[in-house]
Parts: sequence; C-alpha cells; structure tokens
Amino acid sequence: MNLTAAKARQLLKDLRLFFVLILLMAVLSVLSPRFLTLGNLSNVLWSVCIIGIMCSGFIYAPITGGIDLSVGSMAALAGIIANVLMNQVGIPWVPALVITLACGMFIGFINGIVTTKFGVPAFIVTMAAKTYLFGIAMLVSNGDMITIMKPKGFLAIGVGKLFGLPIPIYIMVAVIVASHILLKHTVFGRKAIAVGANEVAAKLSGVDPDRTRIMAYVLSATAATVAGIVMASLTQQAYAANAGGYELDVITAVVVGGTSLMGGSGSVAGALIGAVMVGFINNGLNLLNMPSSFHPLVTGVVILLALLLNQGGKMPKFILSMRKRLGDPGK
Amino acid sequence: QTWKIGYLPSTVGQALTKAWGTGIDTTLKAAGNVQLQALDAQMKAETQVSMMDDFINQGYNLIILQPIDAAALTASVKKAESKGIPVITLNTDTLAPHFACVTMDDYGAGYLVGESIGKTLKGAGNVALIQSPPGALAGVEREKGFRASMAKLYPNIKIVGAQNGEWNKDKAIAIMNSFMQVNSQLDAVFAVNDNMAEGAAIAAESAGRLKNIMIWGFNGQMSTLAQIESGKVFGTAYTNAYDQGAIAAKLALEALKAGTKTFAKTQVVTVKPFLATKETVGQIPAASRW
Amino acid sequence: MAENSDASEEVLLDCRKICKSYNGPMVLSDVDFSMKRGEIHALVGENGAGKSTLIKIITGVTGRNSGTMVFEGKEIGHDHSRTGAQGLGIAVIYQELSLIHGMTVAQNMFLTKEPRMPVLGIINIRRMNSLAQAMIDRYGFNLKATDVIDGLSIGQRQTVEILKALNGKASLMIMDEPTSSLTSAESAQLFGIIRQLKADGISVLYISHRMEEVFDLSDRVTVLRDGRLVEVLEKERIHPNEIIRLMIGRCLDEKDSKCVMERKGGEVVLDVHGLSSEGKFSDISLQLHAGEVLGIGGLVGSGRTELVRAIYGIDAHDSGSISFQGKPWTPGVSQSIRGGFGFVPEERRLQGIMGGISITGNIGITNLDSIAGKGFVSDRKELALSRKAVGLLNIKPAEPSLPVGNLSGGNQQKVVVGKWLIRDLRLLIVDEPTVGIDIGAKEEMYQTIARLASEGVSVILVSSDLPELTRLSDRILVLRKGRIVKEFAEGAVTEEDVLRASSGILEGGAA
Amino acid sequence: MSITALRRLILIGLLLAIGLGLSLASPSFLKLDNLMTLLQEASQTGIVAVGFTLVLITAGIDMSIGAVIAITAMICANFLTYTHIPAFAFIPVALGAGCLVGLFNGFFITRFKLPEFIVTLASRGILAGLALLIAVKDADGFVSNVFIQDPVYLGFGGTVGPFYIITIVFLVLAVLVQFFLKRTRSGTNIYATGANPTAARLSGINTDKTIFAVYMFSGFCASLSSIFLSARMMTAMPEFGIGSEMDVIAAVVIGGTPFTGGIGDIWGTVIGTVFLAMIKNGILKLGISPYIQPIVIGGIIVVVVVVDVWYKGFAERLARNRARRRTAEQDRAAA
Ligand SMILES: Nc1ncnc2c1ncn2[C@@H]1O[C@H](COP(=O)(O)OP(=O)(O)OP(=O)(O)O)[C@@H](O)[C@H]1O
Ligand SMILES: Nc1ncnc2c1ncn2[C@@H]1O[C@H](COP(=O)(O)OP(=O)(O)OP(=O)(O)O)[C@@H](O)[C@H]1O
Ligand SMILES: [Mg+2]
Ligand SMILES: [Mg+2]
Repeated sequence: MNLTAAKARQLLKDLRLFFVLILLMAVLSVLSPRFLTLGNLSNVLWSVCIIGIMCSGFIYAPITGGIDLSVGSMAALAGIIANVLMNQVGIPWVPALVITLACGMFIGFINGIVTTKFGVPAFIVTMAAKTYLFGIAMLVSNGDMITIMKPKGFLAIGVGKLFGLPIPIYIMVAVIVASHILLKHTVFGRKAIAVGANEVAAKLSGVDPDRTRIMAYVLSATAATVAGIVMASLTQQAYAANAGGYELDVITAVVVGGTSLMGGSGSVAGALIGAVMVGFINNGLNLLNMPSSFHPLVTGVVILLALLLNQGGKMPKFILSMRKRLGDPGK
Repeated sequence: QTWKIGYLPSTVGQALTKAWGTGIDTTLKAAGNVQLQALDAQMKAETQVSMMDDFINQGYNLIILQPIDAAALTASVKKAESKGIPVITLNTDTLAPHFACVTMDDYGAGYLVGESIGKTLKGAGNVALIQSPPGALAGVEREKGFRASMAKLYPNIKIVGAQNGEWNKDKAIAIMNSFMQVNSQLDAVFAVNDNMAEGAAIAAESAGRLKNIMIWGFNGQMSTLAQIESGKVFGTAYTNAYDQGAIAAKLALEALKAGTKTFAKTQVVTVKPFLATKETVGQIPAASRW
Repeated sequence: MAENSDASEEVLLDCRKICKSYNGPMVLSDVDFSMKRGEIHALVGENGAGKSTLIKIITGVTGRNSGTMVFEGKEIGHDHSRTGAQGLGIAVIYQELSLIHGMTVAQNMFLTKEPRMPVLGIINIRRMNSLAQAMIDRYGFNLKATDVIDGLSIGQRQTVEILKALNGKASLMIMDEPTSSLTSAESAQLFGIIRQLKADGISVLYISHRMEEVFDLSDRVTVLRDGRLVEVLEKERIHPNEIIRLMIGRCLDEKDSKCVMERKGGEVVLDVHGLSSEGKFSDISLQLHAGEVLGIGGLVGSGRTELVRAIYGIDAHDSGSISFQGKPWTPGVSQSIRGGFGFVPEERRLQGIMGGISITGNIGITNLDSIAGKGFVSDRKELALSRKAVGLLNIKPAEPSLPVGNLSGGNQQKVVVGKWLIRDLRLLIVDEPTVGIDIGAKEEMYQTIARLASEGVSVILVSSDLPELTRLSDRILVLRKGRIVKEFAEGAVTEEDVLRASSGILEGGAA
Repeated sequence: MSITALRRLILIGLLLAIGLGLSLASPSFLKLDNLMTLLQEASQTGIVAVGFTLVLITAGIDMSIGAVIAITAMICANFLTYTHIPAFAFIPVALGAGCLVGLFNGFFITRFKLPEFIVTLASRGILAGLALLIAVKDADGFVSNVFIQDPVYLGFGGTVGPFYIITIVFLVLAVLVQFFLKRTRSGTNIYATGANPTAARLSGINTDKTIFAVYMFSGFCASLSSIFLSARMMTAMPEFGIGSEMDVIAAVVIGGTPFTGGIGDIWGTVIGTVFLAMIKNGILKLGISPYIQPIVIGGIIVVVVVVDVWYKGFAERLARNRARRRTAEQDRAAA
C-alpha cells in the first residue's frame, strides 16, 4: 500500500513537466482563440520537429557527461551531402540518404574518438567540429544556397502528409520513441546513465566508458543527420549556414526536459516536452503578433517560470524559510 | 605593381554577396595585377570591424565593404581613409565620407514593392510582413519603404502581422503558418528577402492557400526567379548583383589608378531595382541571374 | 569512573525531543541527547539508525524539524548553520570524507581559517605550510603538508580529516566513524589523541561500529535504534553484549568463533607469479584455491589495494604472469567479470556507488548479463534481483527505487557489496568490505562470505580490521612496502602476529 | 605544481610555434600595429573570460555574458543619447547592471537550485529582449544605432603608448584576479565550492555566497568589456556580444579550466584567449578562401588541445614515476 503511494507520487513527479506544458497551453488558448486548433497544433509540431529529432540523439551526450555542439553544422552538412549525392552524383534518393547517414555516423565516431581516446574536453572537440563542419559544408556547396527541386520522393519527406499530418511529425515521434526505449530499456541506456553518474564505478562494474561515450556521439550525429535531411527536404534547400545556432535550442529543450548537463540522468520524453514548450511559446507570440523584440524576453521569462513550477517542492520551502526569517525577530 | 583589394561582405555565404564577389572578381581579373581577398564576417559587426582592422594593418590598397551597420563601421572606414586606403561601400552607407557607395536603394525598392502589391490588391486587403532581425539595416529600410507606400497610397490595406523571420527559411515557414492561422483572409505577404519568401511559399502551398496569397520577396536570387516563373512566389525586387559588383570594381580601379587619398564627400551610385513578376521575369537574361 | 561523575557534571550540549525527516519517514523521533564537559561519549546504533543525521543537526548541516538544542547554556535556534557551529567551537569529522580535491594537505587543514598577512588579508602560504607541518609532526602522522590530497591513500586522507578537525579551538569534538579506514596502528594513535583531548577538558562524541573501541574509550554510550533513543549507558553498564542487545534488539552469537568451515582444499583457481608494478608492489606470487579465503594484511600504503586492482585488471602491471583456472590470463575488467570475478573497491563514494541513481540501477549495472537479453533489459528481472540483494544484506530502507546517495553510509556500503554477492561468482575480491557496516550486518556479511566459500568460490579479502581478517581468512599474506613479508598458513593466527608482520618486526623471518 | 607550469610552457611553446609559422607565412603578422590589434581583440574576450573562469571554477556556467554586453551597451547608448550626464558618472551605473544580472542569476541558482545553464540562458533571452526594447529608436520606431561622439567615452578605445587601454586593463585585471584566487580566503572558497560543494559546506564555507559573488563578478566583467567594445566601435548595438559566449568558453577551456570545477586559473585563460585571437587573426593573412578558414581553425584547435592533453598525461606519469623512484630509494637507504 505504501509502495503504491510512493509509486503514484513518483508518477506525479515524472508527469510534472507535462502538467506545466498543459498549463502553458491553457494560458495560450485563453490569450489566442486560434491556438487550440488542430491545424495550429500540427503546425507547431511541424515546426519543432527538427529540434525534436536532434534532441532524440543529442541527449546521450549530456547523459554521459559530455556535450555536442556540432549538431547544427552536422545537420546543414547532411543536407548538402544528400543533395550532392542525389542531384550531382545521381544516386537514387533512398541509398543516397543511407550514405548520408553513414557519413553522419562517421563524423560522430570521430568526435567520440577524439573526446575519449585523446581525452580532449567534449566542449572543445565538438565546438571545433562545429567550425570545421561548417567549413566543409561551405566548401562542398561552394557557399551556395542550393534549392533542391528533386527527387519527388525526397521532397515528400518534409512537406508530404499522412492522415492529414506532415510526415516529419511521424519521423520525430518515431525517433523519440526509439530513443526513449533505447534509454530506458536497453543495456546501452543503462550503461550511458552509469557512465554519466560515476565513471569509475561504472568501469569497475564492467562498463566500457569509452565505447559508451563514442556511441553517444555517434547517436547524436546520426540524429542530427536525420534532422538535417528532414530540414533540407522541408525547406527544399541545402545551405551551410542552415541550423546554425540550433545547438542552443536543443540544449534548452533537453535541460528544460530534466536532463542534467553533469551527466547521469536524462529523459527523452522530457526533452520532447521541452522542445514543444519552446515551440508553443514561439507560436503563441506569433499568433499574438507580439513585436519581435519581445520574443527573447518572453521566452526567457516563461522558461524560468516553467522550471520554477516544475521544481515544485522547493518553492514553498523557500517561501516558508523566508517567512520564518521575517517572522522570527531577535534571532 | 600588384594591388591588394579586400572584399568584406556581411557574410560570404549568401547568393547576393557571392554574386557581388563574382562581379568584382571578373572585372578585376580583366584588369590584371589585382589580388582579391574575401573574408567572412558572419553577420557580426564586431567581427567585421576586426577584419577591417586586419585589412588596414596588412596594408591593403583598397577595401570593398558591405557594412553590417552604418554606425558600427563608421570608425573603421574613417581609420582606413585616414591611412590612405579608399573604401567602397556596398548597399549601406556609413557616416564617414569615403570614396564611393554603390547602393541598391532598399528603401525605394521596398516602396515599389508596396506600390505593386497595393495595385494588384486594388487598394484593399490584408497584408503581412516577414521581417529581418530588428537591428538589420537593409531589412529595416525595405520594411520602412514598404510601410511608407502603404501609409501614403493605400490606407485601406491592413498590415495584419509582422514577425521576424531572421532571414531564415524554416523560421519563415513557422511564421507563415501562424499568419494563416490567425487570418482566414490573407492577400499578400512581403518577406524582406527571397529566402523567407520561398519559405512562406512552402507553407502556403502545404496549407493549400498559395492561390489566394500573393508572396513577395526581395533581392531576386536565381532560385526565386525560377519560383516566380513556376508561380509559387509572386514577385521580387531584383537587382543585378553582378553589375553592382562590377560597378564597385570599376570604381576601385579608378581610385587606384588616380591615387586619390582624401574624399570630402562620398560618391553615391545607385543601382535601379527591377520588379520581377511572372510577366516581367522573362526580361532578365540567364547571364544576369545569380 | 569516580572522577568522571563528580568533576565534570556540567552539561555542555543538551538536545531535547529532536525530530527530523527528509521529506519522508521520520529519521529521528523525539531523540534526547546530552553531552557533559570533558567526557568521551559514544553514539552507537545500526546502519541507518540516524547517528549521522543527529551529528548533522548538531553541526548545523541540516535543519531539525522540531526540538530544542542548548549548547553551553545558550539555546541554538533553527537558523543554526555550519559556520555558526564552528563559531561555537564544535569541530567535526564527518563520515563521508569532506576534503577538497586539488588542494594540499595544509590547504585542507586550514580551509576557512588560513593564516593571513596583517595587511590586505593575503594568505600567508609559507606560514600555513609550516604550521600544518608542525601539527602533523606533533601528532606523529606520516604526511607532508604540501602533498596534494589526490595522491593520498584513503587512510592518509582520513588522517588529514582528523588533523583538520583538531586544527582550531573546540570545546566539542565530533567524530563519525573516524577509524573505519584506519589500520590498528593509526587507530591507536587516534585514541591517544582522543584521550589527550579529554584530559584537556574537551568533550568527544564518538561514533563507531567497532565495539572494542567503544568499550575501550567511552565514558557513556547512547544507543539509537530506528531513529529513537533506546538508552543511555553510564560507564559501569557499558558491556559488549548489553550494547549489542540494545542496538539490534537481540543477542548475537559468540562473535569470536572462527568462520572457517569445513572446506576441502580445492584445485588452484588463481596463480599469480612474480607480479610487479613499479613503485606499487613487486614480485608477488600467490596461489588461490577453490573455496579458500585468502586474507591480505598490511599497513596503510603497503600496496594491498594496488595488488588486487592489478589482479582484477584495472591497472596494468609491469611484469609477472597470472593464470586463472589453469589457463594464462590477461587481466581486464570486462574479462574478469565474464570470468566470474567480483570486486568491491575500497572507496565507496568515488568508486563504488552511483549516488544519484536508484538502488536498482546500481545493482543492475553489474548484472546486465543476467537481466538483459538481446540488448534489452528486463525491468522485472532487475527489480527481482535488487530485491534479492536488499533482502540478503538487509539494506534499509528496503525500497529499491531510492537513490543510493540518500542511504546511510553503512547501507551504501551494503549496496556496493550486495551487487556482487548475488552473482554467479568464481572469485570475489573485497577491499575493506565492511567499512561503516554495523555489527549485526557485519555478522551477516561474514556468514555470506563463508557460505560463498563453502560453495567453492575463492575470496581475496583485503582488510585493515584485524579481527575480521583473522576470523574470516584461511590463509593470510602480509604485505609490507609492496612485498609479501609473511604468510600465515591455516591454523591459529592472532591479530598480534599480523600486526607485527605488517610493521616489520618479523621482517628477518619473512617467508 | 611543476606539472602545470611545464604544461603551461608547452602551451606557450605551441603558441609561439604557431606565431612563428604565421609570421613566416605573412610578414604583416609581426608588425606592431597587428600585434596590438591582436592583443586588443584578445583582451575583448579576455576580460569577459576572467569573470567566466571564476564561474567555471565553481563548476557553474554563465550563458548570459553575451547579453550582458548587449544590455550594458544599450544603457550607455541611452545615457549618451538622451542625457548630458558625463561618461564617468553613468559608466558605474552600466557596470552595476552587469552585477545586477549576476545577482539575478545567483538568486535562482542558489535559492531554487535550478540548473545554472538554463537560468543563465533564460536571463540571456530576457536581456537580449530588453536590449532591443531599450535600444535607441528612430522616428518610425526602428532600432537605430547611434554614432558615439562623447570624447570621454571614446577614450576607452584609445591607446597608451602602443598598447590599447583595454589590453592594459585586461592584464591588470588578470594579475589581480589571479592573485585573489590563489592568495585570499575568498579565492580558496571559490576553488572549494567547485571541487566539492558538499565538502565545502561541511567545512563551513558559505557556498551560496560564493556563487552569488562569482556570477556578479562575471556580469561585471562582461559589462566592463562592453564599454570597451562600444568605445572601439564608436557605436552601441543591441546585438553586441550575443553569441560571443562560445568564444569565451572556448578560450577558458583551452586554458585548462575544465567544466567539472575546482581547477583552473587566470594564466590559462590569458593563454587561451591570446591563442584563439592569434589563430583567428593569423588565418586572415594566409590568403586562403574563407570557406577553408573554419576548417583550418577547427583543426588547429583540436590538434593543440590534443597535444596539450597528451602532454598533461605524459607529465603526470613522469612525475609519478619520479616520486616512486624517490620513495624506493629512500626505503633502500633506510634499510
Ligand atoms: N539526504 C538524505 N535524504 C533522504 N534520506 C536520508 C538522507 N540522508 C540520510 N537519510 C536517511 O536517514 C536515515 C538515517 O541515516 P543516517 O545517515 O543518519 O544513519 P547512520 O545511523 O549514520 O547509519 P550508518 O551507520 O550506516 O552511517 C537512513 O534511513 C537514510 O536513508
Ligand atoms: N607516502 C606517500 N605519499 C604519497 N602517496 C602515497 C604514499 N603512500 C602511499 N601513497 C599512495 O596511496 C596509495 C596507497 O597504496 P594502497 O592503497 O595500495 O595501500 P593499501 O595497503 O591498500 O593501503 P590502504 O589501507 O590505504 O588501502 C597509493 O596510491 C600510493 O600512491
Ligand atoms: Mg552514518
Ligand atoms: Mg587499500
């Protein structure tokens, strides 16, 4: 009996962020009658799918105690590689995308090798990777903003619809679910968390920290590649500067979702909620036609509020201690 | 003697700045004896100022600059001119006098776009704007020109929304989607660059409202001209960027040959914008598309 | 006895009806606790009884929910803080080491009380080092003031912790399991210091699971069980069996009985030949039979930990060979685990537990092979396995979803040991396995190890707890400066024999 | 001690080697003008990096530094445009704004235990928005960047002898903060808070106060650098500094201060900033395509840090072996 109560409390705690999201939705739907329409919600999901897909793989870097700043450049490069393969080399789009994915995995592998085997901080490695991948993307694309006109099958990935919903949403949901299962129910997931929580203890328990970390960067780059492909198809464009700075959005989503940048804990579903939350804020501001100067300000405040609400228990405690301090004269 | 010329656009990776570069390069190559170095300021005024300093320290003979901000680059232009290095600015003038400014009148072209939209809508309807980031001069001038023509000529056209698309195609898609959500009747959208106009077209097409919404861009890059031909984008304010680059290069050669060092007043050359729509886009020859 | 009851009847610290809960069940309920000036007072109780929590409340680290505290006649309010406690003259050695990595011994000893130049408050580093060194030498520890903490062994760190607490004026000295990672020589040194403190009129509050220390030292004993005060024993009532009965609620069987059971001398499982690692140990040869418990004794820094780490495959060795089950063996952690090794490291917080993760997660990670098939983990099997470990060692609270970091020190240690005990083992290596574990649980753990051995598992036991070593081992090797100096074969070995070998008194007759 | 010192020497050696290569490749690299510009640029990130180093030593992170630069610039712009208050009177106010941001960050980090990253990222957004809101506008309500003419204010962009004032300020600040870190109790508290916050609290250090202080100082440094930036540019833009936090972090981390806290110092940060400024400055002179430049920069950073990390391991092994041999000899001597 006691156990089920504890479980219920745990469940409530796990769902807290979700409740915050619902609250945000409620506020927005009061502010704008257009917010809570199916069309709009599907548009929001459509607009967060690039970040959402990136999150699904990116999350393993912070869980193992690292970071991957190269996801934005990686995504841009992926679009360019895919375009070169499809429209310059002339490979059919499916094998072309497979090759693109392989390239992404390889780059993630390099990131992983340099961080683990050479012991260089992940921040530096991936920031350097962000820089040189951008350069490579510029070089390969000759700095052009390339419009992708074909093949049809490829373009359908981004703008096609299935049962009235854009295909990228299905892709996002699929990779998020896959990543959730990977984290919660597989040996790799356990190892990733263990390495982030206490590398030495994990190692003494038979986990190979280096291999786990390398895998984390491979996953991160792979997800970024998928995001890049979706983005290229969605915008019908391959361009080296695309997705520049998206790493910050991804980190925001992941951290709002409850993943610690210090390693050892993480939630894929939380990251998705984080991404959707940011998407809702942006969408709400657009619907309200709020001048763009207000956007960063409102986003910052709302994220802070959301986290405070999510923090739950700490707030009353703080208020209580304040009251105690104020109401306790002479002490 | 070999002349070293520096080319410093806001960023190298844009169709417009690339086309300028090509125009400059071909003209200078024909003159021989010139070495051109481009640098990428990545849209950051601070970086651009550092790069100006670097050109000056290295003793370049002339600098072709697209200032990211008029005020921010004024000090750098002053410094260059004081060291006897002539500066030619592209699109954005600075507060300090320098050798020349080759501009394509963003304000005027924005005004023309407004005029054209108003005419097509017969003076009534709902219009939305996809803006540039708040501080970006070129985008702001285009928007100002557009708003001026609306205010002056078409008081019955309502500007129902204006949002910052950060020059970015996928941001523009999201913004266009929200415009369409809020406004069941939306007649035209003016995006202050072509890239965002293309994004708006993708969103409108996906929502099945492309037929009812007239989308305008700005710049006239090759892909957008093609989209005008295929009817996705309605029109754009085209400038011949190759020509503009070539003009700057010719002026540069003039300055170098004359060896003039001080300039009391900036010589301003304005390149005329051309409104490209489905009817007129054919007049732009393939060689002039960038 | 007599002088204790008349001279210093003055009460130094008086806690009444202290209650505490960490967002959950009550950890302390209505505990009364008092200390007299100049007494040595022992606080005993099972793992998780609430001893460390009481200490943390007294020293202002955590707040109490209710209750009053009076120190030297002044009431301590709810805004009591760590700094406030220091100001009052309460010095403390916490159970979990609280040294700052990257800093030197002297910096740690003088943290927040660095000697400063008369002007500008600049730290006088030279003076700090010389003061620290003087103090180290005065107490006779083997340390250098300028050594960085990171390079010290656990035992040495514990001595730094003691020095840190001794540095400064205090009227109450609190020690939470200070001897848990000290060898008997250093413990004896510490007891000397404690008696000196008492002679200087300083009260000492002492927590330990080593009963003989409690009997030797204390003037009074307070017994806690499950967060409640059981009894306060005056000097004349302090008796081993009595305390144990009060602590765990029942009597233990005669504890001196040797745990060695009827074991057949099985085949050789592990054969180490001439193993050396420069600066750590050299020329180590040993044979381990199936079902045998091989004890390894020695002083702090004698290289015991390094040796077992090399055998398990964490650190590489320079020369020598190992064969396992008759075949040449290249050590490596994953290999070892696959081969049926188990390894309990000596430092639980840095090497043993993942504090932010649940008991289940900690236990699962070493047992992935048995709870996962085709890459997927079975939550059900994992939970069942952790229930088994929790039950086996009586981990409290018995809630597998709790983060291990929130358990009491002893229960954390039980998790570290427990995750190996539920495996199918061939060779178990344990380095100081019972650090911080209470006497009842220790007894259970001994029984488990003995049972494993009788089932044919070989055990290497590194321990500074001499009774533990002599009691559990079939055979004892003594290391001194990285070399085997003595082997005590089966038969009666006394603690004193081991101690003498460790400190080099028998060096002439080394094996 | 000597390991870090040796490691420093190697890093400086690498720095000089790259410098030598650059000066061979381009004669203008070694010109006084260029070196001074290089130092000016290094100081621009360097001043921010000094404050950021302290944050990183406490195992925190401050993503708001870029936006603090922006908001400080906008505060100054407003004073310059709308008032006649002399520069020396409003500059302290502007610097105070940076401290205030630090106070805000510190409040949410310590009181509500929110992750540092997200708190400072949120204040980054809030400040970036505020900077736009208070930016000087033209008649149509569009941001218009003023051209600063106040001679006192512009004085910050000036030089003393060949050195830019900012370079001198940076070096003085670096020396002072390094001394503060290593030789004062507060400095020790910063290290302790980062190395092991629980242990620090148990030792009686008020870690919350320490955290407040480092974030305030970080904000202050960012504000300070903003004054120099707008003086150099002779204008103030609401985009100033935004996005520069990555450069600052990179400089500090290359200088040997890890994210894990408790380790690091200002000398490393000075080396890191000069190193980054040097490759960025040098790369411009190699006459290569701007497309290839990022590849070269990324490559050099990785190679240098790999060498540095490898060397660190090597030096540590060396020191350990030496210590072991020493104890072995002592033992032999004793026997
Ligand atoms: N930070 C915490 N959060 C939640 N529960 C805690 C925390 N610290 C301790 N507890 C719980 O409080 C109880 C008492 O713990 P405490 O550390 O005081 O025990 P102890 O008597 O010192 O035991 P040991 O002998 O094992 O050190 C335990 O049940 C433990 O799980
Ligand atoms: N005098 C010393 N100075 C510095 N470091 C030392 C000294 N003595 C030992 N160490 C270090 O401390 C550790 C002690 O070795 P080890 O842990 O093998 O000894 P042990 O016999 O297991 O002792 P313990 O009881 O502390 O576990 C080694 O890592 C060694 O480098
Ligand atoms: Mg305890
Ligand atoms: Mg040991």
